[in-house]
Amino acid sequence: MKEKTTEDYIIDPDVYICDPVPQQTPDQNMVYPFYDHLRDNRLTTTRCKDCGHITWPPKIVCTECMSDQLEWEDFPPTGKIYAFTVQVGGVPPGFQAPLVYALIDFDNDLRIISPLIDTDPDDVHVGDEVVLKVVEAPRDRVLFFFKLKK
Amino acid sequence: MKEKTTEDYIIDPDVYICDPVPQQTPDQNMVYPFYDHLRDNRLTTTRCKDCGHITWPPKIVCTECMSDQLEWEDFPPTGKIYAFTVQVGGVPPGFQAPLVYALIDFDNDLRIISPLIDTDPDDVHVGDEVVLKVVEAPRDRVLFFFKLKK
Amino acid sequence: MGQKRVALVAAGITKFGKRKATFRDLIAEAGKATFDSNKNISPKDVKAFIISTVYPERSAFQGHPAPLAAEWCGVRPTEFHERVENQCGSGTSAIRTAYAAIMSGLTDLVMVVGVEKVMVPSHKEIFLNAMAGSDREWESCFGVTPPPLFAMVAQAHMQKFGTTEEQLALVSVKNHNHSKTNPYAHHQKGATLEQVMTSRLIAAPLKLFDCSTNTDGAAGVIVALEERAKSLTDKPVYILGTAQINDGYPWVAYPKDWSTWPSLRFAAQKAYEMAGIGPKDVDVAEVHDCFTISEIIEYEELGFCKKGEGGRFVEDGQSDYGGEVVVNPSGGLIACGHPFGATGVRQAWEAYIQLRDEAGTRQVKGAEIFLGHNLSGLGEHHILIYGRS
Amino acid sequence: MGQKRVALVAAGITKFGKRKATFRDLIAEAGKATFDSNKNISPKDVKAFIISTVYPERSAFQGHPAPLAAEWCGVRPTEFHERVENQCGSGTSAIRTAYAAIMSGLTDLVMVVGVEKVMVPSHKEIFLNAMAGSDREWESCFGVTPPPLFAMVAQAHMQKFGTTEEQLALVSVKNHNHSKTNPYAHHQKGATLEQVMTSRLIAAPLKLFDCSTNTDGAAGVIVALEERAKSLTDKPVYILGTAQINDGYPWVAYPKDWSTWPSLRFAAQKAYEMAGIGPKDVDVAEVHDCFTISEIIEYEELGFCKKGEGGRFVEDGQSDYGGEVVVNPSGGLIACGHPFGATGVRQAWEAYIQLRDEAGTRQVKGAEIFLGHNLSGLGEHHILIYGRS
Ligand SMILES: [Zn+2]
Ligand SMILES: [Zn+2]
Repeated sequence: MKEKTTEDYIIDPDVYICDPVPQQTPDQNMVYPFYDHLRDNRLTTTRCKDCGHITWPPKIVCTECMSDQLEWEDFPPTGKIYAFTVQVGGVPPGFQAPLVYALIDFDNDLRIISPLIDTDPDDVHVGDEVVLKVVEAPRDRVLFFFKLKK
Repeated sequence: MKEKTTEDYIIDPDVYICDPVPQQTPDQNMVYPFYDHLRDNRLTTTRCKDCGHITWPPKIVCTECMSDQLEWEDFPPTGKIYAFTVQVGGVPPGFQAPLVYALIDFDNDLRIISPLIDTDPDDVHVGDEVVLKVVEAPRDRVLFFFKLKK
Repeated sequence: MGQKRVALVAAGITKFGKRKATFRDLIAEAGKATFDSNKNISPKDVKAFIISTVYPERSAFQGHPAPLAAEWCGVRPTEFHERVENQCGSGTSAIRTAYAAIMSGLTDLVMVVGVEKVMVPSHKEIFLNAMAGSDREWESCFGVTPPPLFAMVAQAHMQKFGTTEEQLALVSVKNHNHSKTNPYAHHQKGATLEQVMTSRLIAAPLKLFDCSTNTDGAAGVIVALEERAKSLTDKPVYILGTAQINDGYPWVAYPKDWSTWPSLRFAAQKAYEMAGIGPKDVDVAEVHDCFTISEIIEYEELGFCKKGEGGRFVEDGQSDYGGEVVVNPSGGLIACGHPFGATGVRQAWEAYIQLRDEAGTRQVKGAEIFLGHNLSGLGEHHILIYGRS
Repeated sequence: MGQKRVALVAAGITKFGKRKATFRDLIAEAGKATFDSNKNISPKDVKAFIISTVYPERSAFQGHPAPLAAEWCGVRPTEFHERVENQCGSGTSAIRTAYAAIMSGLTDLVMVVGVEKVMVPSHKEIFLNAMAGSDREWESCFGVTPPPLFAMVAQAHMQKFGTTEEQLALVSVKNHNHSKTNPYAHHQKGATLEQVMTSRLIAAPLKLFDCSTNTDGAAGVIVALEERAKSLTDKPVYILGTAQINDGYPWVAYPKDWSTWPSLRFAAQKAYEMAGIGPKDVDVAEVHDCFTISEIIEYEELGFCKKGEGGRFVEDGQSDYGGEVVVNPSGGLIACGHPFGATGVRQAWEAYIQLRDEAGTRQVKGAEIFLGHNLSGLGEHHILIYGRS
């Protein structure tokens, strides 16, 4: 599967209503540190300083105790594939089949869904370990993909 | 006020979500005859053959008796301005201030709101008579504007 | 005075398909069909109106649909009106809201219209609009839409319970064959097992015929307080029970084992209790077969069969005429198509005709209890149970 | 057992303004503020959840907001959840729906969050999105948005009743001055008559300061059945009456004389009757001042003054502290800004703090009765009346 270019993941970066990639800067998003970390190749989320609750995705208020005293925490470096599928039909505009989507479980008890990139669909198995692969998106943005751990 | 070009009334004619001009063809709209009539410089709406009820805008089902036996009827050739305003600020994208909007009353007891075109705002008064002025829109579409009757 | 009750007193539907019609044309058509179904009610009798619709803001560049829809149906509401939305479960949510509005005393009769204009001329935009339905910031931005998600559900169920691709396909075969007698369905040609099994792969194990179809459509019902209902028809269709749940958002926040849907089990239990019945009492059901695997898991969680035996249930014909319960006699989402805001209302329309013996050749003989189910996610479920009395 | 009653038991709000926050950030902030307002309620106690929001599908590319919002507020609903929308009247509609859900017995406690992300980075798109709010096919396609429509309302009122531009301006002066004590308002600097009168012309006679402001914001309330409410706070704020109406769509289908709004008069009468009060009993009101002329006509149709005397009513200070009724102590839509889905819930938040004597320097002393009003068109009105007991 060929690597996606940034343009593959965007419809029209100048029309917000057609642009599914999130805004990632402090002037538009209170969880912007997530994206700053991502630019440093760190996958992070928020943990509550008051009750210890951790969630994915990151938040500005703890969904367990409503505290806004949250801190950023790194994910374990590798995750494990719980399930995956290769989408070959009906892919949205800006995307190219085949797309390998995986449910990735981490030791911190969190699960992420994301496409695997730089990955031959035939090489993927349930239980395989995967690592983060940061991909650039239009207007200086980034997205968190994964790839098989070599 | 300079006459609008078609481009003034459209954001992006290739993205439906950004295009406020209605679809006007039989493959997309059951009141398409309205637009066919408009192309012939006729302003029309629907009247119920069963109960005689007439509405603006045109419909495919009578809102009085739920009959779908409707017929097309022409508006009287002139309407009268009930009220108008000149919008100079906060105009939507694709539009240029000043915009003269008028509530136009017709003898058939119907009221239409539309911009006046080819019209100096200073020449407009409540009670003035106006006539239809068909304006072309992108992708072979038309819109019903009005202008002062000379 | 006994317990207040609420019943359907009218129901109508439009043809589902790639319609040559606008958003509001569909509404008007459903409105007419609804009033045509009961000549004792005219638009002027209706003082409360709910529209169920998901994204007209995108597909029709049209917000604020409630007063538009009311007006196009000839209704000027003076007691209650609004738009209710819950993605794929919007229709059932809207009817629940009508139930609440009536039981609360704010009104005694509500018209509910469900509608979706999905088939915009640009194929690209149909898919783009679909992306708004999941979590845009954390999931949709990667192009995640339901097909790959339910493909992983299917894999989990196949792995854990031995469900086969043929069993999935048999759901589609059954529903496509049902729709041959439903003139309003998007697909009416039926389908063979071979056709389903050899249809184009979407995301393994799901093929094109395992998936519901994008379509345009609308449906309407009128709901009334029992006393009023009885004055309007001699065969009201009563709402006996209802339940609703959401167990986590986004997709990855659901419980980790995607082969079981405990939240649906919980909601079904609640709805049965409220109705004073059990799953064996259900004669006919319209359940949310957005994908074939969904219907199989729904058999199990709704209690029509044991957990893990959903595949065998359809294989044995237990969800077809002559079986334990007739599921999706209309053809379901797979054959009718799935105009999001309309689907739950279409299910109520099927309840109305089935429990009044007006379903023609697809009538489930002697049906007394009907169950309608929508989902808007693995853990988000909406249930209504209807009864003849 | 007496008549069941429903009351507010918590209320919170975010700062309104051009917020450096996403749609969901605003929801989380309002959720926290709501739970912070009553420590007897935690997210786990909440089993029913309604979100009021108008167009996240456009401004945030985010549909299906109900489960998202519930989750971001820590709530996993098992009894009732949905999104309610009625354009500018969405917030009041959502609280009415919560009232109905509780009175119906489906639940006994509902969290309602109202939110709108309006200020997308592209100015062009803010206006483009606004066009979805009117009839796209017959009115918005010409760029028709509320300012020119309400300009014509103002002209009609000025012509018929002699209302002056200064009287319009005085509504803005009052509301801007009120908001100086509301730290959550978009504008908090106050305004002089000269500032209002010399502000930039939008559509004659309306100037920039006659118009409400585009803004981001969210607000939340929790509504409960009386028995439960009393166990959660010693000062519940009761819903005494409510009404809703829509008299025609689109704009030109309203009655021809735009200077009078008979549908608002009708709805107000109904709400007063249900509450067992009259207009003179209202101590404090938050009404829909989308434009200054709206507030003046609302004085009249709500019965605070005689028809045609709204201009004089504000001129005489009768809608300010010390007058007949304090209108828009929060600053109203004009000074708070108008994040569509949030506005009606913000009004309920003001009811909550005013009727509990928690409004600080803008407290209306001894206020017993609060009226909240939204409009979503000249003939579309939504009313809630709250009382201290
Ligand atoms: Zn916490
Ligand atoms: Zn008729």
